[in-house]
Amino acid sequence: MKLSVPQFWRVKENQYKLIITVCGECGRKTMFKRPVCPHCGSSKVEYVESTGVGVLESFTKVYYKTNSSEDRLPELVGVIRLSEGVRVIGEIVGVREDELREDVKVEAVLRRYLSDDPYGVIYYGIKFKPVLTH
Amino acid sequence: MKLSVPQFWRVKENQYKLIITVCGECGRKTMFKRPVCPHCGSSKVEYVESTGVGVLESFTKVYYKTNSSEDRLPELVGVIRLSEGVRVIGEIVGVREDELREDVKVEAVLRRYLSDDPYGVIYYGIKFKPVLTH
Amino acid sequence: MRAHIIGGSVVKVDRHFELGYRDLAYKVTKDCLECSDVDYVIVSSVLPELSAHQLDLGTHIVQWIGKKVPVARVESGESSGLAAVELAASLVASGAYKRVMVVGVEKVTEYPTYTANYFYSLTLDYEYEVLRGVSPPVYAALAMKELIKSGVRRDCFSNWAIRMHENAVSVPHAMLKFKITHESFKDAQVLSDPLTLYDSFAFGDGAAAIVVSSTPDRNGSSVEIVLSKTEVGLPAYARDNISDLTASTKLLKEVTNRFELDLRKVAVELHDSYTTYPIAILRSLGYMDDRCDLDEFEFLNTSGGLKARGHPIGATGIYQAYEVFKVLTDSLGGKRALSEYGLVHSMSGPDNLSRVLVLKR
Amino acid sequence: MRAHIIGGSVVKVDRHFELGYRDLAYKVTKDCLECSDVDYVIVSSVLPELSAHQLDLGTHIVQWIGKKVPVARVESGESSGLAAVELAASLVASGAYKRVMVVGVEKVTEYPTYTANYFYSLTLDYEYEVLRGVSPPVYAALAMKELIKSGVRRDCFSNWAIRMHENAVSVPHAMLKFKITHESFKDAQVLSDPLTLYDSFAFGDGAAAIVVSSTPDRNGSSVEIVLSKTEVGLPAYARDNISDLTASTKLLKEVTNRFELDLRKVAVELHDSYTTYPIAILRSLGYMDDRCDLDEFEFLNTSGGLKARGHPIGATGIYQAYEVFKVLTDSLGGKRALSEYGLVHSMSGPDNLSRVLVLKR
Ligand SMILES: [Zn+2]
Ligand SMILES: [Zn+2]
Repeated sequence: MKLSVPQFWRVKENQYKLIITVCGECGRKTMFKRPVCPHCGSSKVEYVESTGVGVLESFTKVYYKTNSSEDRLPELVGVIRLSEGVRVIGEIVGVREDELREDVKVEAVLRRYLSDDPYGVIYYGIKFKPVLTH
Repeated sequence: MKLSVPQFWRVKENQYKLIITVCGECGRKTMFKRPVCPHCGSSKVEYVESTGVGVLESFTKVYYKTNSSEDRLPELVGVIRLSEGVRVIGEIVGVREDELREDVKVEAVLRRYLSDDPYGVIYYGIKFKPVLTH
Repeated sequence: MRAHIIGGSVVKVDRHFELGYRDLAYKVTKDCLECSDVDYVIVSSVLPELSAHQLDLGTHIVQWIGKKVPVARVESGESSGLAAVELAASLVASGAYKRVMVVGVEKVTEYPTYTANYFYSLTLDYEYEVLRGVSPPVYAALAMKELIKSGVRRDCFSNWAIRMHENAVSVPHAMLKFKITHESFKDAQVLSDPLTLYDSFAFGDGAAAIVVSSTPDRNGSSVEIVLSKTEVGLPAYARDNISDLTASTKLLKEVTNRFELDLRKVAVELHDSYTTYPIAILRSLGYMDDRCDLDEFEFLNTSGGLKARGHPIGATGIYQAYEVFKVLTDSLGGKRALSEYGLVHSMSGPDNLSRVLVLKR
Repeated sequence: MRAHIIGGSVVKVDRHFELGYRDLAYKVTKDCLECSDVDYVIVSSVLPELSAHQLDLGTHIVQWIGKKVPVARVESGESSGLAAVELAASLVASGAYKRVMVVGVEKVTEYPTYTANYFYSLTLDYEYEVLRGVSPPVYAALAMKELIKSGVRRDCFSNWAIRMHENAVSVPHAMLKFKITHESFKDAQVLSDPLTLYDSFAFGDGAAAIVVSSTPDRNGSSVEIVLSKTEVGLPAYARDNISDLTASTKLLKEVTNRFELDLRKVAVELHDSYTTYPIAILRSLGYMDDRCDLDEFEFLNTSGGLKARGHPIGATGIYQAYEVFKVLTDSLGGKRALSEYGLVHSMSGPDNLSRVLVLKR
């Protein structure tokens, strides 16, 4: 499936950065820059950019094969609690799958999401990698 | 867009041959093997295979570019009245576009419809070419 | 029917590179006062899976725009919009819901034009039409040739396009707001001869919303949905003449007879994907002499039609319904109809299926 | 509501390589006695444009099967079927139509499984979930891990699958008519750990039709559509717990309270795309102790559920409605419920949106 350049271009801010929507009504925080708070429906929202640091709360090793994932299975996908308190889902990279543990500290990195095979555009976005602590 | 092999395989009888549905209720003939007469809704239908010979009633030179037609524009597409009395739409091949005239006699030929680029299956089906009369 | 259009909003039909499906839906509902208090949403959209890789668009829209009410998406090719309006009307008429928002939204500019053309072609029968080299302009061209053979002048079709561009000039949300002349057709790009680009609808992204309510608006600025009717036609290749648009003609004859309407007087939006079709229909209905004069039609496609307002496929029917609602209750492009009734006509492909909506002030 | 299911028919969920969308729709309506005399058709289908290059499938189906009546296609992801039933019910309840045929039809075997998996993944948010490597089994796995952390045993989920396979053995139209055991899970292919193929629905082509009528059947073999209700959930990543299926739980709590229903006694079809979800729901509703015993549930997914009857996406809701209708009025797999009420539950993605249908004998 070919990606459309305008579609990715439009959402690039949410792919290159970790923008959090903070509700001015109910106070809750939700991942991604969005016009309305999904919790209470208010459009009185503000945006905060995450530092990209967080803790891996849970993860799964994915073998489910789809068109877009063929080459890179198994993938590690995890739930990260960012230091701003909000949760985000993302791929975990830079770690051997048998070495990954819950509760490790992770940080956001820019990696390849998809490319338009074989000669197309390459799309990048946020993934997470464990932070080495000695 | 990739074609699915089962989808083409299923309809191949209607692509390789000119099957006419003849209604046992209203007597009308309609192109393609189909379970129900589209004129009266009866499922009392029989099938006849056309000899493939007919007369070109009308045609148009197509410049409208779609994914599947990129390489072969302009195409000639015409309305053919088969000798069995039924009309069918199809591509006209084997003639220079400026030499095609209405009311010429045409006959069905098997030609390439589509191929799954760049390494995929090639699908064939009926097109029409003018019959040379000396 | 116990169903009324009480308000709505539209976005300019255009190349909205900066707005996706959800952004367009948000934009159009934010600008619509009546949309703030609805208890059901119907999304009319044709291309989300092909042009944006998105299934279940309805759910993703309500989550994104913060309307936590039931939602369903309707797709019926080019006639999707009117199908959505009919279902909305039945939801309120049944008593199950009070106010249904119908949002038509479409992105056609995500890919190059030839890809959009391909997507649009899939409204035809893929297995027996598209695979054989038939695309929508092919039928429109063959039908035009038939009509020309039967005595209609080529100019007749150009008249339609010229009038549509004229209408669109004063319509804020129209895509092509410039005039064209008979001269324009001389060098026009041919799509499928004799059909040119100037005979074709304009492809643009768009979003339109209307609110269908079980009760009329208190200030009288609402219209009743009096009737919604549908006819299925024959596949074009199975007709005696491709230009026989029997479904559309039958529907329009029925409603104009039943409500004693004169298409020259009432507010009407006809589905003019290609100039061939409205001319064929008006001719079958007896409105056309050989001069193909359109001057007598007072509120015919006030919007500029698919031709000049533009044709964001799944959104088009909602634009049309909004436009007739505006012409009847307020004004559109400076025009206001005094007639009691208004008509919307929509067609899937070359009359594969047609729908008509009757609105009453 | 003034809407009744008076009949229907289903095709075995299977790999129907020899049947396309139109063939399946023809097959299922030909076998359905009540389908012969309908005045509207709603087609529920999710993948026609992606798997068969076909837009406006509704129109092409009615043209092909010879039912020249109005038609609309509904797509709402995995909950499409129940959306279609609700709209059909409102069409007859509004008085506009007498008998609406709802046809669910889906082809999922046109392409290799990994392509079908990709199509299915597009029910999630493409831009913010799919592009980030999230697919439906990822959420089901993460939710399963949460539940296991909170005390649910892994066996609990296996219990669900084992029971579904048991049920399916005697259901003629079920896809997987064989038993499995706890042993089967040991070597099962992992989709997303700890979730295995045995925790997942079966992918099959299918078609199901029901007829929704404004009047009940004269012989008493019909059920009334008492209620159709929908709730929108939060995107899974925005929840405190991914396993919080608040929309489904709220709906089921509401209807069981309102009609005083015990899920252990009434005929109910729950949306079990992955074993995680029905267990999460039954647990939230208070039906599950730590043993996760399902023996007490008499008419729970009599069909075998999405797990074993199969999940032809857009058709599934119609299968479910047909099955509860059969269990209440006749029998399914040799079982007949004596309860007055029956429930159908359907869910788009991991509770992005959920619907419940209440049927009454
Ligand atoms: Zn809030
Ligand atoms: Zn017949």
